[in-house]
Amino acid sequence: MQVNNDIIGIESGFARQVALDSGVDLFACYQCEKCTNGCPVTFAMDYEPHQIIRMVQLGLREEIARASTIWVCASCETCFTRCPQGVDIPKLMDYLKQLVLSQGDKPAEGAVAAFHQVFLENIRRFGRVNEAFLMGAYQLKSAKAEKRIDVKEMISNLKLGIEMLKRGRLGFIPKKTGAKEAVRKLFEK
Amino acid sequence: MTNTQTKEPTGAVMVVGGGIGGMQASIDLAESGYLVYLVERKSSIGGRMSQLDKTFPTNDCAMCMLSPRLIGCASHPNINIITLAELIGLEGSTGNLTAHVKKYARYVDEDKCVGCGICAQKCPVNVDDEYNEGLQSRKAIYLQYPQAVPLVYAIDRDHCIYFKKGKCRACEKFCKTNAIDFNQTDEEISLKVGSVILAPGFDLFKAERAQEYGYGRYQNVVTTMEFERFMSATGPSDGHILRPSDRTVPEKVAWIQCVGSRESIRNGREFCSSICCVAATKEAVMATDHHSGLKATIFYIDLRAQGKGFDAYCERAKKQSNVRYVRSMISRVAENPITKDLVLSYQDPETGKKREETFSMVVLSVGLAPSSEAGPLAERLGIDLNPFGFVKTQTGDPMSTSREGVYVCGGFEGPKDIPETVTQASAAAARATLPIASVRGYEITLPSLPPERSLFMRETRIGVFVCCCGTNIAGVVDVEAAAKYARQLPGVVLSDVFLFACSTDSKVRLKELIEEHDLNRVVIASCSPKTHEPLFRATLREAGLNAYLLEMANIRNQCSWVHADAPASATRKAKDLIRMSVKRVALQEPITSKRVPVVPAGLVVGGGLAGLTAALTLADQGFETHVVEQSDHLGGRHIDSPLTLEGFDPAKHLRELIKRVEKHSRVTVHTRAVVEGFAGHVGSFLTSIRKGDGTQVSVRHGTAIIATGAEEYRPDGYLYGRNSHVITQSELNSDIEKQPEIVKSFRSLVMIQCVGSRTEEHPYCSRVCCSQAIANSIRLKNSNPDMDVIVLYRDIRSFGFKELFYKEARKRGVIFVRYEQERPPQVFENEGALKISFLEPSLRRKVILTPDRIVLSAALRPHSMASQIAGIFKVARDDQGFLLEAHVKLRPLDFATDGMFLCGDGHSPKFPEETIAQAAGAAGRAMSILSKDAMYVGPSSQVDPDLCAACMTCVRTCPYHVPFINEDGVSQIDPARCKGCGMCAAECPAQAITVHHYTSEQIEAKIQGLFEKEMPEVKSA
Amino acid sequence: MDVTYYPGCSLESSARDYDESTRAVCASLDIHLHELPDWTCCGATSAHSLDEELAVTLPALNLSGAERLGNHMVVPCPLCFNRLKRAQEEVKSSLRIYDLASFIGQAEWLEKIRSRLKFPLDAIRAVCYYGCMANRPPKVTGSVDYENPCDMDNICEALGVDVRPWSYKTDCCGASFSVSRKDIMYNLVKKLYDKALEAEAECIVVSCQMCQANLDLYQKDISIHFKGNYNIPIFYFTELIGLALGLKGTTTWLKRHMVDPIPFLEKKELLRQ
Amino acid sequence: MPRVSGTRGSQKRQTMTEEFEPQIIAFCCDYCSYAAADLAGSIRMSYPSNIKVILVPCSGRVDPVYLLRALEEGADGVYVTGCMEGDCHFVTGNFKAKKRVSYIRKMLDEIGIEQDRVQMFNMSASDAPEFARVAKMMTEKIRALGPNPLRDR
Ligand SMILES: Cc1cc2nc3c(=O)[nH]c(=O)nc-3n(C[C@H](O)[C@H](O)[C@H](O)COP(=O)(O)OP(=O)(O)OC[C@H]3O[C@@H](n4cnc5c(N)ncnc54)[C@H](O)[C@@H]3O)c2cc1C
Ligand SMILES: Cc1cc2nc3c(=O)[nH]c(=O)nc-3n(C[C@H](O)[C@H](O)[C@H](O)COP(=O)(O)OP(=O)(O)OC[C@H]3O[C@@H](n4cnc5c(N)ncnc54)[C@H](O)[C@@H]3O)c2cc1C
Ligand code: SF4
Ligand code: SF4
Ligand code: SF4
Ligand code: SF4
Ligand code: SF4
Ligand code: SF4
Ligand code: SF4
Ligand code: SF4
Repeated sequence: MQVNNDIIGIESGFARQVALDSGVDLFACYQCEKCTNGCPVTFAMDYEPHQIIRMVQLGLREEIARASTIWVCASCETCFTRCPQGVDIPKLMDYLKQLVLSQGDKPAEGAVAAFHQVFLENIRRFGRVNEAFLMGAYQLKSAKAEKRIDVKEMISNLKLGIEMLKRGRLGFIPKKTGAKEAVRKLFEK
Repeated sequence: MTNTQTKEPTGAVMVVGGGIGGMQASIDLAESGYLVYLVERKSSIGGRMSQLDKTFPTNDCAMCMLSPRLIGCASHPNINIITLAELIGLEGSTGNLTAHVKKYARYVDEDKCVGCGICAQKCPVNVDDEYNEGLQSRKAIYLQYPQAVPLVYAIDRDHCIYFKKGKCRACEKFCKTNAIDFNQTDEEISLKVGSVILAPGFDLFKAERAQEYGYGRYQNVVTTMEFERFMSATGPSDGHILRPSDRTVPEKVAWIQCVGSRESIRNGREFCSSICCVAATKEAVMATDHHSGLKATIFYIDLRAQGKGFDAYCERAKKQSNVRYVRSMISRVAENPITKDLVLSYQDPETGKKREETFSMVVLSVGLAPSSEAGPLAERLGIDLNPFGFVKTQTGDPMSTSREGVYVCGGFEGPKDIPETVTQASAAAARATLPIASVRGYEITLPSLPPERSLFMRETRIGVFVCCCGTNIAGVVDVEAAAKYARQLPGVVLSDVFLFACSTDSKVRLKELIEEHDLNRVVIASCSPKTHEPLFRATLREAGLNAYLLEMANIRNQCSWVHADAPASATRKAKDLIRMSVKRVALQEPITSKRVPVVPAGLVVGGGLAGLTAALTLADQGFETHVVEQSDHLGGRHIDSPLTLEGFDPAKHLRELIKRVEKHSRVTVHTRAVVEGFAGHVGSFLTSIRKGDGTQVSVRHGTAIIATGAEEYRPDGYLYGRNSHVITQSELNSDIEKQPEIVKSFRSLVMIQCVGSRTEEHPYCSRVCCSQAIANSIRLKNSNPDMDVIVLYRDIRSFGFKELFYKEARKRGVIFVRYEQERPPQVFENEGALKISFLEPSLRRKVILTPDRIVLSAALRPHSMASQIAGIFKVARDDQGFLLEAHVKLRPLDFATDGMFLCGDGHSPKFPEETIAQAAGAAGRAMSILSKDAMYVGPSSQVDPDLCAACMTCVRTCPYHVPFINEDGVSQIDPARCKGCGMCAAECPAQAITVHHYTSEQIEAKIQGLFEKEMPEVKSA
Repeated sequence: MDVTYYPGCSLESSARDYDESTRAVCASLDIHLHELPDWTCCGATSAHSLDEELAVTLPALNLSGAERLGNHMVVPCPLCFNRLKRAQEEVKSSLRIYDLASFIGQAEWLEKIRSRLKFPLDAIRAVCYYGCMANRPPKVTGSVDYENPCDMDNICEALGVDVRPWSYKTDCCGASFSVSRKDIMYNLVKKLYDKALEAEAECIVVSCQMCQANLDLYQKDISIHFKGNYNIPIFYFTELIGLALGLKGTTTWLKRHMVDPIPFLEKKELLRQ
Repeated sequence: MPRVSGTRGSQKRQTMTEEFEPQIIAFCCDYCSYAAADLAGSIRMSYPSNIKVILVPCSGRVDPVYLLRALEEGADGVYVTGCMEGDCHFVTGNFKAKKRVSYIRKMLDEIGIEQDRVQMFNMSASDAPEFARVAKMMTEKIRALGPNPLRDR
């Protein structure tokens, strides 16, 4: 164990703040690991779900802000469904994502963040999501976020797009919804 | 209501529920001189324990321990067992209650059925057998289990086709005793009782509700109760653990703990079921015992082994049985649909990485719930329940329900293991009889018996009676031939055959024959003496013969039933057995039970919560009581303790007890007093006490209760005693009390659990310190919510409803961090500052803090004076110095020495409610002796002084230290204390000891009987 | 029976087959779908990930529209269903919302399916895959058998399909990462393939267009990525109903799949049109 | 096959070629093993009828003399059954019994009699299968050993 990795002091105020703002009952957690044992994506996480809770409890705010876990969580709700203490981890993950963005920190998973942002933008513009537009905008945004273009990925997406188009599974013109304006208003708040 | 109050109360008690709790309460009540109605919903008594295989922490066979209780209830003249019955209403007031009981039709006449089971063989209907958790089937006419009491079949109306379709009655046709009675109807009876004890026990969490584990979907996922049945020799696989899917021995079995316990997501399941951690450990150990290759893994959150000896038990499971404990809660069970193997994912404790592992079988440790019948029962009786459906009780009076005159014990009061249940049952018996103590002995009847006929100068006249047991015996053994054969044996003057020897009419006939033929020895060749000897002994006695002139030849259980495929040799063996019995019975002697008068006074050593509770219980029941306390004040160590988690004020409670004790006319208190000498036997002890002023008094008493309590360990290490900011929980208590402002100003505080507990040298859990830490951390958070409170623990043992307080502490922001025994936290000073460093196990990172205080949850140790007391009273202590009960499971309140009882922290660490229950229970046990004028002791051993060589062999051999060398220089055995085991006699080199009723002559007669020359030759059948 | 129909964005493009088959199946069972006029996107994962307010207001917009229509609402896309149910909790709407599979899984329709069955699918061995969102968390979805949902199983059994038990009905397929973290999605989907094969299934039946997309669109890529050779047709349960009831258009829908199910069905002699 | 039982004289005439039916005595303690024997009956297990049970209060009551007496009188085998170790109702009786049985076995060995004719077993009250197993096993073993040589003295 690295010495500089030691945790010196704890900051319990952070946990109280998070619990209050997110409405997640994270103090109820007794670290049983059931969430982690059922989580389908731990293989892609840098911290496991129960570790995130413990990190919040100990007030490790910087490390949480740098964690990819909060972005990699698939919101599959497995952990919340089974947690004996009813800790709503996906909700906590969402809260932490928003906390990171609102603090202006760089998300650990740029691509994921980019996707969500493009997706919302898409809704804002059309009221509904158009998958073809979405893909295009996402390619650009993620390239910007990651500061590189994944050419292979782009080609493979393009190929798939064409195949889908052939089978009538991709439309270029978004269908119109009459509620576009109402949606736009929601975004303005 | 005034007129009912002036009315004399009724000296009878109703006990609802015939599990181990109900049975223990019934026996204690009956022994103390009260009439008992034991009301059981099912067709026989026994409860959950009858389903268990072995029991923790001794691995004793559940049935071995249960049988004596079953038979005790069945044969007690003052216990009236009412099965298939429910209490439906209760009127009146304490002391004068009318209980309305609904008795469901059994459709089998209890007086006629002899339990032969022929009906069930003929019954065409198969029904899921709930005794075997549905893993097997039984018939519509059934016996709950082979050893059931009463041993009477019952028809399950819901499944019998006669009740459904109006046809069948096969059972009726084949029943030889005409016991089947389809005309029976449900009836309501009203009984007058003084009080009621509820002991309806518990049910189990429905495992299907924990959908993620696939119970009901996956064949190889079973519950702990089902696993008990698999392990049981009377279970569905004859004691072999087999996978339900393919009936092979599982290689790897996983237990998942806390299924339906400690969770807020499924309604009403927030509490800890308390027993399942150790029950699973037991099952894992027994499973590896059954099949040596079997690998057992237990997945758990906190290992809750807070009972006496439980931690050591779990350690043995790890070391000797290789049971693997993995602290990681399984999220779901996945099944391979082809192999039916089960896949679990968990955090590997070694690497901290998630891994998948395949198991052949998964056992779910399902939580406990109150009996499904208990809710409606409580509602009918108007009794308050807690949010989980268990009876609500108060810490200060844990046996009383919200309704006066109605008491509770066992699983209905909260999750409990067997010793806790037995303890509370004895306590409930003591509590329930307080209001009716004035009428003790009024309701019971003593049978009037004819005088015993003298055998002096009379020839031996033996009668042999061979039972057919319907076809149970006669279907295999040629009973007529056996009887004829018996008639020719020396000494036999009469032999006869009975269709059912134990039926009421046979008993009448037997008495007539004894008188008619002037018989003075009787051999009954029928079933087991274990079940039927009391009955036939009583018959002999009623006929004016001494009860010990009977011998039984077990030609059913040990002959016809086991040799059904070889009738000729069975008949031969039956004759052999009869011949052996005849030979023996001729040598049997009448034995008169020795009468030992009882001194109706009790002695209590220790004046703490336990001692005072026990003393008052005895005194309130009308017995003189002496309390011996070594310090200068009563109250013990709890006299200045803070409120408990549940809000109980021990100090206030104790002050009240002290006030009552001091005023009580029947209690004599000796403070600053020590016991100096002790002699005598049950019913009559003599103790000498040296008082503070140097004077000495001698006290005569019938029983003694030792309640010497415990002390807080003075820690060694963690800078305790060297840095004033390192304190114990008790010291924190007093700081909170005396200097609240300073405490409030702390910014952070760390508690360390298990200091001096659960170590190599002290491998026991102090039980109360987790709750103490929780209570104190809540108090700290209350005084200053911003204080960082960190609790470093090994397992949080907030068992039962205390789990709710654990959650409350967490919700208030107390942070609980686990540490492993191998890596304790480090406490050190750095530039004058107190520091602590520990490994945070979830993140696997070191945390270093600078707390204002470090609080040690120090162990409880036996009172320093306890060893002296144990020495004087010659009672045993365990290797930790705690007082040792006679039997961990079934006699948790008794010492091995008759008439001596124990309670309180001196037995093992305890919460106040447990101490109170145990103290009342110990008093209840003592009462069952004190309430008698005299005790009668059965056959014992006797030394022939002329033969005794004073070699001391017997003195060394006797496990109860009974024989001693008397003034004449020879060994002497006190019949009041001897248990008649005969061990001394077997060792005595001079053959100087006679074991009455099991004399060498009698035993050798049986041996010779088998090979007897003079006996007539027998042609083969 | 008249019901409000909320198709959701994907059913307009990548999941047209689902939309078309849903409409055809409902029509054949006398369920009259009335598409919610001017419906808008439910916000999906992205809204709740980044903006908890939008996560409620977007679906709520649709709820108020549906409430005006009065009928029960049926939602084929489990993600939309989930978002709508959550919003319902927040805005306390009393609308009855069903996800399509549990709607059709009701006894009434099962009976109808059985009685109109033309071509029983006895030859097909399948597992039903429900994914996350139709059932979890039960507090939101109101699902009773949330760890082992059975609506699709019941429907498929009514069609004659040999439905295999398996433990992975509600495991996650990584829907939200099909674009941004394909590696994650690949891993999750591969496991589903392997487990389905372990259960001796020949195809997977789904009720979610995200699942269908992940399992079908990327099957070739996943095969290549893991050097495997998967060829597992992924059917919408509605398509199987179409097949078994002999509905018009079934082949058209099936032709939109990336893993061509036609040869599989031909081998089983189940293509009757 | 006509067979006479119960008389030592006639058994003497039996030769090894005839089927030999051993007589075996089992001393069973009151608390566990006798109950196991009873339970074997209740659940209708079966075992050879060669076993004759003698009830004793505790396996610790069994005087070594009884074991020898049984052999002397003509038993072909004799065994003692007690509670499981640690479960003895009288605390140490089964240990005492174990010691005595092993002492007798040694003695038999010294005088040239097969020590397996005398044995000790532990079983719980619910372990009917074990009782039956032991009964079968002993019968087979003693049958294999043949008649007790002491009988022909
Ligand atoms: C899997 C498992 C393993 C266990 N292993 C151990 C162990 O190894 N060691 C140990 O110490 N403990 C063990 N226990 C716990 C033990 O079983 C209990 O402590 C004990 O049985 C409690 O006894 P009881 O008399 O309170 O209740 P029960 O045994 O449940 O008896 C209650 C009785 O009341 C009857 N009844 C119910 N309702 C009514 C009614 N309305 N009217 C009349 N009668 C009614 C029932 O039919 C039953 O006969 C285990 C428990 C389980 C589940
Ligand atoms: C250190 C410690 C901390 C505890 N903390 C808590 C807590 O926070 N919360 C909680 O609920 N419970 C707690 N308990 C448990 C609680 O104390 C018990 O439930 C209860 O007090 C036990 O009562 P007792 O009568 O058995 O023992 P005690 O109260 O210890 O009384 C024993 C008495 O016997 C006397 N005595 C001892 N030896 C002799 C002798 N040879 N002759 C004559 N008299 C003798 C002693 O002087 C003493 O008065 C704690 C116990 C201990 C030891
Ligand atoms: S399952 Fe719940 S209680 Fe257990 S570690 Fe995860 S969040 Fe904590
Ligand atoms: S919701 Fe997120 S953290 Fe929870 S199980 Fe699913 S992926 Fe894992
Ligand atoms: S006596 Fe009759 S009712 Fe009783 S068990 Fe025998 S056959 Fe059945
Ligand atoms: S009448 Fe009922 S109980 Fe009797 S044999 Fe028939 S089905 Fe069984
Ligand atoms: S922690 Fe409590 S509920 Fe969980 S298994 Fe252990 S004893 Fe049972
Ligand atoms: S005494 Fe006879 S009839 Fe009664 S149970 Fe025993 S053997 Fe059967
Ligand atoms: S702190 Fe006390 S109660 Fe808790 S586990 Fe340790 S010894 Fe047991
Ligand atoms: S018979 Fe047993 S209890 Fe009695 S003196 Fe002898 S050894 Fe002790």
